[in-house]
Amino acid sequence: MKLLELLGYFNYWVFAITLVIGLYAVISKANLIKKLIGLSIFQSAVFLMYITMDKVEGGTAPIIQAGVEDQIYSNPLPQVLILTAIVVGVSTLALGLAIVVRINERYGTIEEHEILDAD
Amino acid sequence: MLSAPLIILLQPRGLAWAGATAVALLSFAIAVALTIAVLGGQTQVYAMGGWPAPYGIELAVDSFSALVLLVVTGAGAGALLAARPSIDQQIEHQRQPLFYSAWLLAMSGLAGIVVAADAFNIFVFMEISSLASYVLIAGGPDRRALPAVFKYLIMGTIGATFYLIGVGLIYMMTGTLNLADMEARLGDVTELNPILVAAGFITIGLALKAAVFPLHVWLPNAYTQAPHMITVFLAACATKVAIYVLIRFDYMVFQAKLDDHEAQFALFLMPLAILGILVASAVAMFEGHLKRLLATSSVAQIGYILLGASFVSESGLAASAMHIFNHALAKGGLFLAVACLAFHYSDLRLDQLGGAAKRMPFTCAALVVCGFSLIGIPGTAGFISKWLLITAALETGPMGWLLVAVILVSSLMAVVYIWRIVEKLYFGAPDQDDIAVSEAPLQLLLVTWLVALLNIGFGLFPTVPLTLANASATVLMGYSG
Amino acid sequence: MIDIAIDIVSWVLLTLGGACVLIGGVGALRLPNFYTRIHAASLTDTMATILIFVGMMLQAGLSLATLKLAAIMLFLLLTGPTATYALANAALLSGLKPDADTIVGKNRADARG
Amino acid sequence: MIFVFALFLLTLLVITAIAIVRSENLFVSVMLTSIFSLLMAANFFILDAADVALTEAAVGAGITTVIFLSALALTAEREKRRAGGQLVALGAVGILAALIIYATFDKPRLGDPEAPVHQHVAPWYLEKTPEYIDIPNVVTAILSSYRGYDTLGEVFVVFTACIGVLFILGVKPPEQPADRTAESGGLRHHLIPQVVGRLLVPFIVLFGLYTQFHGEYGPGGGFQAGAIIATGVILYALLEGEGEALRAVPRSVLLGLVVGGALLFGGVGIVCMLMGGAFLDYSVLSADPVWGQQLGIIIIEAGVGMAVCGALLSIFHAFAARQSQP
Amino acid sequence: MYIVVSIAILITMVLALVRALMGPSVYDRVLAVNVFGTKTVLLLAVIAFLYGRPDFLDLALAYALINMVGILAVLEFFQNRSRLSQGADSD
Repeated sequence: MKLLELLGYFNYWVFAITLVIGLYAVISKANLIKKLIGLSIFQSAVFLMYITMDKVEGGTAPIIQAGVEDQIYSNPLPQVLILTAIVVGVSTLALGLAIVVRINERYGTIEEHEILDAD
Repeated sequence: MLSAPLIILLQPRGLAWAGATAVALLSFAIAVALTIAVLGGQTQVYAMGGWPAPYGIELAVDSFSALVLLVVTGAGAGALLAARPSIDQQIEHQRQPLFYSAWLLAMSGLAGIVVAADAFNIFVFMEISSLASYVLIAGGPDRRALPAVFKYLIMGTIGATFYLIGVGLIYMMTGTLNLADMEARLGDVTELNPILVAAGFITIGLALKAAVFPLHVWLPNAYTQAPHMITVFLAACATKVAIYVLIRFDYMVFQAKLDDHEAQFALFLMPLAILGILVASAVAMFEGHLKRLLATSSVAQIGYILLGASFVSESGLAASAMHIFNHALAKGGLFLAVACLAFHYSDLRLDQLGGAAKRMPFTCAALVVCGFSLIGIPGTAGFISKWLLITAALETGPMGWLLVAVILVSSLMAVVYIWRIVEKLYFGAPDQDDIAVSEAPLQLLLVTWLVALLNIGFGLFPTVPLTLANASATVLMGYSG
Repeated sequence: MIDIAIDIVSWVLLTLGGACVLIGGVGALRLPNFYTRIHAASLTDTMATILIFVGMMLQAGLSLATLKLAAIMLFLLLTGPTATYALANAALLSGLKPDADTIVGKNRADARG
Repeated sequence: MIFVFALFLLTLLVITAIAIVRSENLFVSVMLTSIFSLLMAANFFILDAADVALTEAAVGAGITTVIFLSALALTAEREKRRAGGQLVALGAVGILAALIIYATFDKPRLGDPEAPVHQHVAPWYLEKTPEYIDIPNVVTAILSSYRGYDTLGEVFVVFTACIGVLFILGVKPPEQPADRTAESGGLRHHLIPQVVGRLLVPFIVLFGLYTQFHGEYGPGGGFQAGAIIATGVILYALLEGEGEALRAVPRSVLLGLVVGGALLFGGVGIVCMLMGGAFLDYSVLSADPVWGQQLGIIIIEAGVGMAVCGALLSIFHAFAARQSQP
Repeated sequence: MYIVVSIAILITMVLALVRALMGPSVYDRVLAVNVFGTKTVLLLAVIAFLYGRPDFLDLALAYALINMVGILAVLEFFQNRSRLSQGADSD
């Protein structure tokens, strides 16, 4: 039982680890596209955190079933927030990639230090 | 009535300058009306969709938000009014409609943050405004604008995501997203570790957005490379809004509920603020590029705002609020003058600008006035907030004298860097012989002077912003009681 | 009686499907080169899809779910082989040769990764 | 039992994430990102978030991969090695991880029904939705009615991104080659994918429409529908070449979709105000408040779908147009 | 019973992931991604039944449709790349 209790936190740990992996990629990689990939991992980790907190034991997705009484439903609110956040993430990503493409056109490279050297 | 500014702002596709400007002016008018309403009495609250507060999304405007809203819409409207000639010069014609609509979106995003009373709603509008400002900065003519904007994008997104994590943690512990409701329910939370971490995340995230000292690396580049008018607009309000959210969260949500929360300010934010003021001013003293110099000085000014807030006292907050307003005026005016200068000097490094005052006397005079305001010379708006800040610092006790010394030293530094500009402009040797007077377009010049005069006007008669600032300080401290 | 029969049939189908999936997975991992792996993956995929979905359809009975299952199955059956074909084609065009000699030669190295 | 699945998938998730970061071939990274997103979606599904899983699937596996690939095609495929700096980053990041894990010990356990999240606002939504709005999918109800203003913001985020990409990529590329027709061929000479793909396109679009209008009853809604339809059109573009797809759905139509969707959303809000309610208060749209809410939700979901579909396609075309003129 | 099937699918997902990580050629990775995609579809369908909510089959349907697009995009990418390099060679 103790083990199961601990496993209940596993999702949060995964959230933390994924978050950190993403952040690490953003900070340490010089390649701009790699940075963006890291950024999207970073954001996905946050989605995972929100979705983790919405789960109720024995619950099911918050779509109300007609004729079923006493059904426990999971919390719908974080899902709504994450829907919005996913959209925001994609928008940022698209914008970032557009900038990278332009950088590549103007500088001929997408490595950060080479760009710094070029100026 | 309260939602009106947002909707009207969001609606139009801003297909041309005229449309955009009209909308900006309209929203400014609404902001003024709102301010009057707030001054007249209570906090204005509007429930979106007609759902009651913790369930639906609520907008709320109190005096603090009114003040910042005034700054945002004012800066947007002012910059747009003047923008036409400068933008024509820097952006190709077929791309202009997109540019203006991005501008409107940035402005409405910022305004949306200010009026929102819902933590997640703030995130959404933060993203609107920052995405739009990435676009705006990427419009800069130089290729270096692109890496600058990319850096801003990365750091801005990390900041926003940190904020989102913080909000998530608080939501996890309280089950609500509404700020007022959050405050009420935090009292029942017994396990404070997640809340502490949440406070940390929110502070760091917003500090990233606000370019608080060690996290400011994106700001000078981004501001330097942006189109001139965008620098005016963003310098006047973008980071201020992040600071606004920071102050609001700290005072409204955390202050009363966390033990030792004041220590967070005293031990963490205050040193950062002081370091920011000193280091950024020092860097500005040796900076050779006019726009970069002013952008770096922005980091120092953000330090002032934070310093005021970190006193956790009513007078300190009033000083902060006041400085938000005044710095927007001064920096906006300075960058406007820079935009004027840019009509004749494509290279804005200081050593290229020798003798510019002979060619553009009015522009340079406005620049000097705003510069004085930035330093805090008596009679200008900047003086009022610095004076308030010093008074508030003295109230903190024995530490106060040290803080006053910091403020004075950094003001001296400001004198130095503003003087370097003035020296170049007025006494530097012109590189060419033709020193015929040829000013920037009238439209731009008029707005510049309007702002410069406002700097003096609010310096001599500071009643209106002062009332607002005091009222907002009272409101904010009221939460912690 | 008929219920039990349906249950048994569907269980058998599901188990077989699971086995197919597993075999495919092992194949995709263990086989020596790309073209053999693609065989393992795609053929078992198709079989497993049919088995598992028919099994589930039997369980679902006549309902909207069955219709959806049939649709998914149809799409998977369409897309799976297509993707495999396109993939193999692209690999072939890019110069990855399905040569018997290389298979023997690279066998050990590849299997170890 | 199901939790064990989740644990399993989560472990895979971490492995994938590490692999993504370590891989030096950007293309491989992108492929792994697609796996990452599939895993994430499966997790969401196990954790009862069907709508989110659908979105993540449509966006992560479809759109994101395509956009990443288009950007990769325009830039370099390999990452260059760089020495130094990693250790500091590793240290900073490690501290952060420790901090978060420290914070988790006071957090409510996964699935704990007593957690504060499930006590305050959420039950209200679950109880009142049948009464006020009367649609089964509570997520849709919150998304478009209770928190409709957020969704409005979301639409404008997409709108901003669309404007931004068009603005940034709107500049003429340095040099323009003459032979555009030869380049934008798509997968034309592959017979089998083309036939099957053609068969699929209408189904994808149909399924998108189904998600759109079935959103009140099952998982789905405007955003997912927009993404799925956009994916369908992108498939068409991949098969027939980019020019052909533009001929089928011209740029002006796309832009019109984006603007129209955003305006539709805002317009509904304004109409509500004019009819005496609050902004986005659909109850006033009809004599019967419940029906009014439903009507409002249908209209704004349509607006969201239009805007998202248009924006994503505009973004795709902006990248693809670059691609066809190297 | 569904559990047995889903465990089989999960194991296969691991195997596919290992293949995706190992490579060696890019096509192996694409193949692994494809296998992974179809396995996800199967898994989702099975879990929908495990939960007793067959209306969530929509999700699996969406995956089945979208997975294809990803793979085709990759191939298109390759095709362009090889065409470009061929063009470079012939020049």
